[in-house]
Amino acid sequence: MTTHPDPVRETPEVAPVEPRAAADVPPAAPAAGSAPADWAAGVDTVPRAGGTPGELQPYAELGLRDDEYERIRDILGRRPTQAELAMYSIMWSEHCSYKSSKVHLRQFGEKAPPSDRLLAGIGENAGVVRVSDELAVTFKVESHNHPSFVEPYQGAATGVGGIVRDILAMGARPVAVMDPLRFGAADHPDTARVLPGVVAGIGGYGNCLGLPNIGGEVVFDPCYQGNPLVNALCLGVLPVNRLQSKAAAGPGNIVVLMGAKTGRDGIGGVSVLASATFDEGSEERRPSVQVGDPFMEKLLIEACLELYDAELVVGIQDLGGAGLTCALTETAAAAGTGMRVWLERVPLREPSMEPHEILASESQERMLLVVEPEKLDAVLKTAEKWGVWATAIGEVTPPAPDGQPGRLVITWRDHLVVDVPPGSLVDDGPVYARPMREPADLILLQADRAETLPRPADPEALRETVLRMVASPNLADKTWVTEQYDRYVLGNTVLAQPEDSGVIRIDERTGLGVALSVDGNGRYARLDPYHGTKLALAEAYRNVVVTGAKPIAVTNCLNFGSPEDPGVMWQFAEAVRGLADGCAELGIPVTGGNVSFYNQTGAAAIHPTPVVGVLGVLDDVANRVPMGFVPRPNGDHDQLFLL
Amino acid sequence: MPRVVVDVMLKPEILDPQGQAVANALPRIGVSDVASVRIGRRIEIEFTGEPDLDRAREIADKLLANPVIEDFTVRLVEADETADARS
Amino acid sequence: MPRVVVDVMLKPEILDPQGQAVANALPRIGVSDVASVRIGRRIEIEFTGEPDLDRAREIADKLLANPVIEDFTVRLVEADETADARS
Amino acid sequence: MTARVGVVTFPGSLDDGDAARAVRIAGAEPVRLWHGDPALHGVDAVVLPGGFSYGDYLRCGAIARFAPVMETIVDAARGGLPVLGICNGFQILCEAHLLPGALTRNQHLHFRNRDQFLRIESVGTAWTNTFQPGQEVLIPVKNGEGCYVADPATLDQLEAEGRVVARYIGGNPNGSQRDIAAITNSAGNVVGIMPHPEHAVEELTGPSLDGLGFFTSVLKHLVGAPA
Ligand SMILES: Nc1ncnc2c1ncn2[C@@H]1O[C@H](COP(=O)(O)OP(=O)(O)O)[C@@H](O)[C@H]1O
Repeated sequence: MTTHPDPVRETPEVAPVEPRAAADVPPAAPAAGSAPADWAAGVDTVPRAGGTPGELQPYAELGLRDDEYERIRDILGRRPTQAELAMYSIMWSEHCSYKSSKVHLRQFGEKAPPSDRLLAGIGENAGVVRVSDELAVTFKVESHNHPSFVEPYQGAATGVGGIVRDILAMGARPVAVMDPLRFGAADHPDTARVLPGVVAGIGGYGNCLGLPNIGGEVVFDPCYQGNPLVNALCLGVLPVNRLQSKAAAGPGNIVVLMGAKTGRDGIGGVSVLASATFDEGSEERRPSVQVGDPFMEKLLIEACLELYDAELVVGIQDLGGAGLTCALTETAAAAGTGMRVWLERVPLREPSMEPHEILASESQERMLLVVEPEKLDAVLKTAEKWGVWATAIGEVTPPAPDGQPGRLVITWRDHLVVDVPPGSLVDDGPVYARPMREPADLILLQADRAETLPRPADPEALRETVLRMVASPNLADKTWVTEQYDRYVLGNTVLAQPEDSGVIRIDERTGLGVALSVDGNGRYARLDPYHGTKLALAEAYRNVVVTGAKPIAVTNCLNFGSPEDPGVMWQFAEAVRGLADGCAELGIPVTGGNVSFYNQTGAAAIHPTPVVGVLGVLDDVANRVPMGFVPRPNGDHDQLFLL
Repeated sequence: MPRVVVDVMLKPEILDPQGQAVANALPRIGVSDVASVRIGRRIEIEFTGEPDLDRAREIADKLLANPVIEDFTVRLVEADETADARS
Repeated sequence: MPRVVVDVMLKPEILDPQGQAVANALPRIGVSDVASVRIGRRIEIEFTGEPDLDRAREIADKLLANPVIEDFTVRLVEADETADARS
Repeated sequence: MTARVGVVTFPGSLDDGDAARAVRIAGAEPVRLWHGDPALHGVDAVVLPGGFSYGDYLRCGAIARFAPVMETIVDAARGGLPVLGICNGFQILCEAHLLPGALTRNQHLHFRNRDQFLRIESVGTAWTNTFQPGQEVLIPVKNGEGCYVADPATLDQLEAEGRVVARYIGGNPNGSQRDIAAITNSAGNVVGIMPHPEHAVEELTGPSLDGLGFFTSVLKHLVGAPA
């Protein structure tokens, strides 16, 4: 692992286009000529796309609707190239564009109480709240449900890796993780495959990164049999003035890709875009499973923190679900700038990768940096010190002279393969107000009240009931899981399992700390998504309060079935309304979160499962209140109250 | 008695952090002419009776390899051959 | 280009809990004629030039195997041979 | 003059900050050492902390052993420098042949983190001289490959020479032979321990303060040692 000594200006063999060209005459045409109608070295170029408007493109297979595809053609004034089509299909997917949830999630902002603590809110990689004059914390929970069903170990491991990079991108040092989990029936054979793999994956990655696991949930319910929920939360701490931005500001600044090499991880989705020259048997070469390398991530964390402290980066963004596509477009769109990228400079694990594959790859453990040219050497040196790759792959270009945002121009071996307005991928995606209808069975479900259940009538029946409850997997001891997680590392864990909240000391001098709890109850939410979500919030809030902390911020992961099902959409809308109302009543803001739709096997969706995380502050963790009774000196006794 | 050896390797396109870590360590012990290192598992199965390749393939498929990310091969090896070759 | 394969196995007298776990799981998938399972590592080394067995042996000795608990063997394998045999 | 205790950071070290904190709480000055720098910067003792050096992908400690700083440490340890290897550090000391035997995969195949009782068996080392013989201490254990193995002759020799420093009591968390949790070299200056004394030095964050004894021991040792 060495640093790639390849600053943008010194790659003679590719003779790149003058970077300015992109801005002066958008859309830029590359110097290199490509015969319009021919495949240029196996790739679909912008000139070629201009010359072959009628060429059929597999947009439907990529999940784009007819009208969405038409919009892309409108935006570009031509058909998209293969690489562009891949980019739009990813960025306009439900996962990246929040196209079904956006109209509802607005409430979090609209109903939020004013907060002078909020340094970064929804829309950033993670929300950041100030906890003292000098320090801020950032936290967020995210799902990695489907990958964890396909390959439990790697799916869960890369779920942890992903959320950790989100936190890192804000300028924070990650300091703890939590993992709310949902599995199918405890005695189902597939649970025996999924659960141990997920737990080992979360432990394997988190332990290897040196992040204490300070809490989570393990819930069993048959509704999760084909759709286990693997949510991961990460907490980070930063000095207030180290907050990082994702904006690719400053034309002339260098775009650097740092971390692991890029391989064909997670590109299953765009594999229909095989080029004309692509050979037989290509399917096998397109794994959609991402494999994590926590060791690389640990090095990446240390390298990034060193870069922040030396003030060597202007902007930074993690590479997550949509890989380079998302990172390039979001950083440029956030600044209104353009970007010029030489794609062949991306270090590849497999040399045969094509432009659309490089852009779509979800290879783990990568970050995108924006660096002033005179600081590039120092950045590369830091990367080298920590043994991670860092490669200059492009340059920030100015907005258009008329003030319009710049364009993202990408070449691959001299061929112009992408020329798009970055904002069109990030902000101008489709937004749907999907039909909603209360599920028809809800009235029946609600009518079937607990009062109708048989009650234990005698001591023997009561004993039976108690034993059955004690033995039920949802109430049983979770040590088998929590023992596989390191809760001591970093030496700041004040409370972890079996406590109601995790408590982490974040300042050794003052004792300042935070408490965190994540909770959710899919059964309550199924019966009444509005109140079920409020209850999840209330539970997490209570769990934080009982440690002695003052709750100040909320994160959430909304796990639902298909948004195309009006019943699910109704559940979702109700849940969001419940959370927004609950937060307004409690006076704390939602600072971030994640939506996971399509947790569905055939027509059967999981219970709506909003998972809510609440973060509170303790001015001195020495005053935390643990769950158990603490023996008092000189025989004093605690007094018990039931509120 | 011959035994069955199952070799399980990550599919070529899957990231192999183990192999990479070893490859990166080689220069430190003075080795610079290695292009790549891949690390997998070698599983030796001894049967109570005749070694059974089909049976071994079934075990590999169900239990030893993770078909999502790994490939495997199954072959017969003379017991003494392996032992002798050990250095 | 042929590559070098280093097989690293726990010494016979060292307990192999992984192998044991697999052996114990076999009856559950209907296999009852396996006497023992041992799990080790298979390391494939590709050299930039000609494969070098002595060099590989040196790497194995220094880095890949721990002589306190492990034995290793080093051998040359044709690249395509391995690939073909993959099921 | 306060003693200076070096704490090595390898790529992938995780408990280096904790070890430095423990050194500080014990009253010494922690000095951070870097794997790529062979210089020991005049430290009086060295801690190899826990973690996953180089990812520990091949065998725990196998790669860290070749770090430039280790060459110096191996020589200095042979010359009497007190060295404590915790968890991954223990694995590195075995790989570097400063300690006999090896640490293998936990017998139950899982990573296990729990509060563990140990019995201090030898107080004659640089790192355990403030304990009482037979003292029982409570210290977190957390490892995936902490099962200590050695051939019977080596184990017998360790027992005979009083070089088993600590044993697991109240349950063996990883299947270590003869419940061994910590051992020392024949000079008593190099100790490898699987559980984490650096996680038991503060009331707020540890299950006990028992870990502190390891760090105060080395200070006592240094005071008594000829300069
Ligand atoms: N997946 C998990 N990861 C980490 N900690 C967990 C996990 N599941 C449960 N825990 C922790 O174990 C303890 C007990 O959990 P649980 O039995 O669900 O308690 P409660 O019902 O009070 O939430 C809590 O401290 C909880 O945070």
